Amino acid sequence: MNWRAVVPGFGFAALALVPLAARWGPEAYALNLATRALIFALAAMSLQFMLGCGGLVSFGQAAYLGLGAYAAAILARYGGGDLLLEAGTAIPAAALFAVATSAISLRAKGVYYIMSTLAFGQMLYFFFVSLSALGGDDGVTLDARARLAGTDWLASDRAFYYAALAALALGYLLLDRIVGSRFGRVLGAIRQNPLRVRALGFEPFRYQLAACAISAALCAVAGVLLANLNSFVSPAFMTWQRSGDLIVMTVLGGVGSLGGAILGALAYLLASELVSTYTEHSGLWIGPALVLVALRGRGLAGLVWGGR
Amino acid sequence: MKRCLSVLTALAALAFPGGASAEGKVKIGMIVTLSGPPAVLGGQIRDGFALAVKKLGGKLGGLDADIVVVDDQLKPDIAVTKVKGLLERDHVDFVVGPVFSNILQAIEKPVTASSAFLISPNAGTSNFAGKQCNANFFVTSYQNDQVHEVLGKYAQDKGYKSAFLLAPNYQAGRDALDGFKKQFKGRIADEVYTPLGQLDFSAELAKIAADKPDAVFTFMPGGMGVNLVKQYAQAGLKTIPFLSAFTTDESTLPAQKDAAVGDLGGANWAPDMDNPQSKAFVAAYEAAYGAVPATYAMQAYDTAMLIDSAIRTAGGKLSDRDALRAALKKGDFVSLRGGFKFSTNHYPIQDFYLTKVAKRADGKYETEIVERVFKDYGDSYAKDCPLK
Amino acid sequence: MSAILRLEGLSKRFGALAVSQDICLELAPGRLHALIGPNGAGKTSLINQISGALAPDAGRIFFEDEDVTRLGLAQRARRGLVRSFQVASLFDGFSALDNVALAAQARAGSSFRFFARAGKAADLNAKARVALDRVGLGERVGRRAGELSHGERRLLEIAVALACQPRLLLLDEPFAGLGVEESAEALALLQTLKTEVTMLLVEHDMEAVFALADDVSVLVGGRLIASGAPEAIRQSPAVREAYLGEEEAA
Amino acid sequence: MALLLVQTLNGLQLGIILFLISAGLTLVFGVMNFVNLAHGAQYMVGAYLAAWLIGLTGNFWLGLALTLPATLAFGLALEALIYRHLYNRDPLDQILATFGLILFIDEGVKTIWGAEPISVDTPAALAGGVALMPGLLYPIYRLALIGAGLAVAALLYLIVNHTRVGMRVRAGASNSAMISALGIDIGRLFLIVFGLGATLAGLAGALVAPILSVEPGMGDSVLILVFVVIVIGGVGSIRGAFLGALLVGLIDTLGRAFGPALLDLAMNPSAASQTGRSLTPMLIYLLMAGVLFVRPSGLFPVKR
Repeated sequence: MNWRAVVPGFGFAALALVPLAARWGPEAYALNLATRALIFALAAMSLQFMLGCGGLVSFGQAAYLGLGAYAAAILARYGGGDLLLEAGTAIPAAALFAVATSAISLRAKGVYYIMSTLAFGQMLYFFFVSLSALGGDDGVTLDARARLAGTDWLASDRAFYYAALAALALGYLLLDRIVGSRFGRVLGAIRQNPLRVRALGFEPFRYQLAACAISAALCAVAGVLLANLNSFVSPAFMTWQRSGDLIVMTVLGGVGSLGGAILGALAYLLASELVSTYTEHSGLWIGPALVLVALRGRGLAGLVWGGR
Repeated sequence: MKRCLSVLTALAALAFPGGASAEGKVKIGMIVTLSGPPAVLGGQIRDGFALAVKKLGGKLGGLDADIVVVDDQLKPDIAVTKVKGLLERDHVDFVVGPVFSNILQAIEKPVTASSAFLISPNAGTSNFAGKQCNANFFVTSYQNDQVHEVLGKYAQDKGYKSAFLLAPNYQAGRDALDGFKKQFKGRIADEVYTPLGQLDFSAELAKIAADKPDAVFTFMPGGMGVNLVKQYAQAGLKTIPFLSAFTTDESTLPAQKDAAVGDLGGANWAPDMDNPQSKAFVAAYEAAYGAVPATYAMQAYDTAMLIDSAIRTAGGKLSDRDALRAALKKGDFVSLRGGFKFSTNHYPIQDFYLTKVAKRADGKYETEIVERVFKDYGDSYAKDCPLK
Repeated sequence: MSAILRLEGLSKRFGALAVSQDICLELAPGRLHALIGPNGAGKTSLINQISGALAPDAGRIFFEDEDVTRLGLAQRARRGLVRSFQVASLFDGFSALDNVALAAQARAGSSFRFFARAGKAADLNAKARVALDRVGLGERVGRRAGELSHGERRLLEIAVALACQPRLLLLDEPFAGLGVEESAEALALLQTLKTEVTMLLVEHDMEAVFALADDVSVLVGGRLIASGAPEAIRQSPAVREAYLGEEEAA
Repeated sequence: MALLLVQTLNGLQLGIILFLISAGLTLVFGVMNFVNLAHGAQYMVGAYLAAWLIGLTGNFWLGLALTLPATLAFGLALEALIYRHLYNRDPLDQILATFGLILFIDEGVKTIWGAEPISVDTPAALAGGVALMPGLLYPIYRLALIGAGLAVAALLYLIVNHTRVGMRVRAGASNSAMISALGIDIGRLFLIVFGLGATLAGLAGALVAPILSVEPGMGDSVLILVFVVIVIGGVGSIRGAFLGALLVGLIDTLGRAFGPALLDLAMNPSAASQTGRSLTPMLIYLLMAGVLFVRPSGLFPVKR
């Protein structure tokens, strides 16, 4: 065993202890905050897979978050409110949307790619804003949290925290395996030198398309969890600023490192919450902090692990 | 990772300062929007409430008032976390807020399921007025449709043959036009929905000029309203009566100025309301914050007065929730708008007025009452509410 | 036997600059064909067109009697038309072994595998080691490509190309920037390789070219001015004037 | 017919505003390869400075004249403090830094000028309007705005195509490696391009102040539209930004004005109004996706 395997193990073990620590504090608040942080960590990690491992800067990641959330809301409304069913619906829906839109986006390179993902994200946002059947801009309230395989375990905030943690850990293991697989090796090679990859006989398009689908699927799971955490879904989940937030979390943590994305999401959300507890002008503090991290480069992972 | 763990622990310790509420103290958690363009509305609510508490000597119902203000950033999921923080960390007895209805949808359940009361000084959606009404949820503003109904009624009474409707394409916009159409039976010249956040209305203005309606009705809050009103005046369309809700009020008038003068609106109050408590409030607010208060500030002020009266009636015992609820429901306080009482669904029954924008002698702008359109008007959803 | 590669009237312009003008060329299988010419003669542009990185304006390219003119870089590579790059263009973040194993993976056609650790794929690693041993980098397998010396990177480039199991190998200046000793090693390597695979060698180093090549073609100003056995080319007055003469004079 | 004329004029005018903001950003993108999300915030700062300076001097023209150097100074300060250190870095670091800047600047203007929207009066010389169709006055200020935008476009065209600096800028946009090969001082060129971009954004902010409300966050929504314009036009191309901006302005305006009526002809009214409502805000994004599908580098790419 090497330290690269040990560190994430300790990290997840520490996260598993949070609910125990929360019992001494304002439990529901702490759990809500921590669960939200885990969910965004999952979303940021899904973006990291595309952006850090595949070199695809998606500015529309929040669209998948929203798709997952609306899948949960729609199923909950028609009585299919089981977490497994919701995830089982959200995953193919998001993957399909990702494949359809990325097939167009991937034709464009660099800034053009970034902007076309943004355009598709905005389209979906406006679609849900104008969809009166689901409350439009006001969003839609879920009557109850989803069941899990027929049981109502998830009704407890603590159990829901562990469900989110399990999703995050599974997502981490899955992506870690994919990054190290033959597929991941091609993807990493495309990020470094696409021309060379083609000269070896690979078509980058197919690999990048698959990466988009995987990333979207995982992000949609985060969306399902977010919908159930708040029992509420609205288009505000999928604004372009949200996509920007996710990029910030990912870059903050350190580009290319899955663990870094988790760290970045936790740090960004907790710091925002903390600062806004003390001042109404949180932008005056968070903004310069982000600038400083950017000027230093390599994100927080760079500070903690000392490089990529 | 070890280092980041210690960072997390430190963060956790900082984020949970908490502590139970002390005896003889009442804790109020206020959740309003304080970032982005709508921050001005949240600011009015915060200031209006603070003004009332100051007038009461820093006390509510004789108890020392401790007020925690948080910003929902207009993001529903963030609002839920913030509200949980108010409830669990700060142990507030009342949650006052929010400004916007989508935030209300997100926080209603967590607050009403807790031991605190939720009092909305602005957002009042139809679902919580009807079937989903809740014993622990009160609204001190109005049911959202009512303001639009005022203008629909006015247009109908005035005998306008046709109206051109304009609203942003989101839920509140669609509700607004429905509210207007509930009372107005004339011809709808056109019904136009613009994308949320649209800045330039010249395309719509040209359409209005081409349609030549008897009146224009619009709901265009915030910066959109500022732009629309200025552009409407610049396009020389002011010969067509301009009826609007949340488009010209004291939060937007400093930017709209002369362009808005003469525009008609519907409201439950205006700064020139002729009663002593209202006059004193407007004077104090202007002295303290240098701006003319809008209904947001008025409703927040009334909210503080409502809480004050309820604690007093319940004998200062915050733990007796049933007594407190009954006292709240009585609404036994002197409202700035004169008469005020709650309907069975905990939404107010009150008068509504047609207002008109005017320039005051001191050069500032405000809305002024033209005539009363509805008297003791309750909303139509109350009959669906199971509360008695 | 018919030609392994046939170019018919290949032309390419960049604005006012004609980099290829009506180029016709046939490469016989089993031989090493060298392409020489002064700087800016259009050698790399021609390699780019043959490999598929650049689309010609006119003309056709046949590879093993198949018209590949419209095929992309990747499709040609999968058919065995493999190239190396002039500026060593490796995956610097990967180890030497991974660089070559990726090429073997491309050949094995098994890249939509998501779970098994690629680094532990014995078959790919074995193939990669063979190729690395072949170019003399057996000691360097674990090093990151970015940490290798310039000469080692050129050799790794060849190893990567070999792992693609080429039927025709396009080598773009493999001797560029090498020291005397390294050049000698590379020369020896190509001497043994030419018995196994057909090669088109673009090179500046005349000593290497005349030591290795079975046939030589000369490109000047985007035009093929001569093609033939090395001795004939060396003697050709036209070539001497256009190209060799300049160098000898210098 | 008069309606069509007026709506076309409206589209043109929206396009001109978008062009003024896009022109600077497309150069910053193209020449410096710099992803500057804070460009919208600089436009907002221009509007705020204009509102403040016009109020201070009591004269529109004087205020406008002072706004330009002020926004230039603001832009150069940002360049020296932050951007300069990020030029050769991962675009993601640039995104992170400029995203942080948006947060800071939005909050900053709110702290200084308050959250209330503020407005600027139309200068007296350009007040009033002309009746282009019955019942509708077309404000003279808007006509002047179109004129000013066209003048700026012409000026930029002259600078970029007929001066030494312009030649270098074009060289930089098509191939940044080439400028250093030509021995041009890159630091200075970047400073010029960036200063030009900042001034243009500030000018746009100042010019729209009399017709749009000046409020915190006003740059954010515009930023997205500007991205669309740049991507449609082709990164680094002034001509592309100009034509892209007019295209977006016209399609958006005409789509809003006549789209629902066209849909009415095609399907039953209630379905049409539903579809129209969902479709109109998506129109320009559909346009952009369509352009990218056919021309992945925009309509007028700079040759690379």
